[in-house]
Amino acid sequence: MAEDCVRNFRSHYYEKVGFRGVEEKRSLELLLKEEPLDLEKLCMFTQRFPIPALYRVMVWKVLLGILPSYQSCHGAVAQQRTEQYKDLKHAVDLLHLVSIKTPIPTVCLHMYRVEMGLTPLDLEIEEPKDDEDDFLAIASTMSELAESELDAYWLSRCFVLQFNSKHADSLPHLPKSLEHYLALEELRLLQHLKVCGALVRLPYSRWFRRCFAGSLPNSSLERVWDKVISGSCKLLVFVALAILISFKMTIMKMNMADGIVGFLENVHFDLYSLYFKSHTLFKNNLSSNMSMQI
Amino acid sequence: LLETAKIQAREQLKSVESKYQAQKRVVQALERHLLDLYSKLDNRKEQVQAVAARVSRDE
Amino acid sequence: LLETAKIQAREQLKSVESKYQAQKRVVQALERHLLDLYSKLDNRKEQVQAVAARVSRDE
Repeated sequence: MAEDCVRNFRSHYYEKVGFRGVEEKRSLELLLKEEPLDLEKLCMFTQRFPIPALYRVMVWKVLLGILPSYQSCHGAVAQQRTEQYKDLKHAVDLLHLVSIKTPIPTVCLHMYRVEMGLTPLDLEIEEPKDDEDDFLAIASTMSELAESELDAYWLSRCFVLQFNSKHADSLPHLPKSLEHYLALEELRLLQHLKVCGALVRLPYSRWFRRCFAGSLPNSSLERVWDKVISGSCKLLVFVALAILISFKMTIMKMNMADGIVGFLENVHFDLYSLYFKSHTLFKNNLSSNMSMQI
Repeated sequence: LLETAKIQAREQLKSVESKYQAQKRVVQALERHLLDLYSKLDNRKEQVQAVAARVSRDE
Repeated sequence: LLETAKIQAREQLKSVESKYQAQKRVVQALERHLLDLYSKLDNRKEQVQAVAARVSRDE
């Protein structure tokens, strides 16, 4: 307990002098020295703090199961991942699904389809589906964040698989949840959105199914994805809430649903204020058993 | 120590298994594509024959 | 006991790896077949075009 007090005091001090990240980075480094890696602790860390950029891809890979918890196996497993990637890449080449000009996210999508057994019978007739657009948006972001095409594929593949298996059931409830918190925070805004028919038409699929891929700049998106990858999809609701509250003045001036939806789909969100706003909202609204300390 | 060795082995095995499953899917995709190409080839053959028959009838 | 576990794990790993290698050989065989079909299909295409060109010239 006393240790906690000292620690909190120190964190508070670091925060005041602007070195807030220093201690976080150190504690993450300690966690990353453990053998095997403690996934639960890593998730808890990631739920509380943004991952320092230097370690982000490594931590994501572990939390997404691309690399195992035993670091002594990382080399051997990475070798398998590379071979699997090469096999799939070769297959999409052979099937004439891609050329050297094909953008990386599209290459990833075709590889994913082959791996999941989703290639259509006639390869020339292609109808893009909604879930494939979601995959493409996520893969576009991943290919910008990852250093190689190999990492881009594995991160996109495992992010989508993990997200669908963990959160597919919660997704339909997120709009309701957003409405609930909006009623608590900004009742007038909620009523305005309802009256002009915009509430049901908010860009929920971009926000929730794509986890804001393509809607937020990468620098804030990666912080949101830290939380999603470590197991929380509820944060998505608070990011949406923060967006609505941030643009309350503009939205209140618009009376047409089309205008509001178009505005929200195209607006460029300011990353930092948004990030901190959504976390404050997240913290304030969560029951005390959730360990959010931002 | 025994438990550790077992977990390590399982993690490696899982990654090889995943590579194997992916390659299996590659085989399936290639097979389907081959079948599709064969049927296209047959169509082309018929087209060629039809045109050839028409030409010889006209001559 | 540890040694036994290690040997067992290695055997398991080897068996999946060999299943994978088998699939890889299948892929190679299909690949040759596919490349062959691609070139046949191209030839047919040219034939059809050539015949079609002749027909339109004759008409």
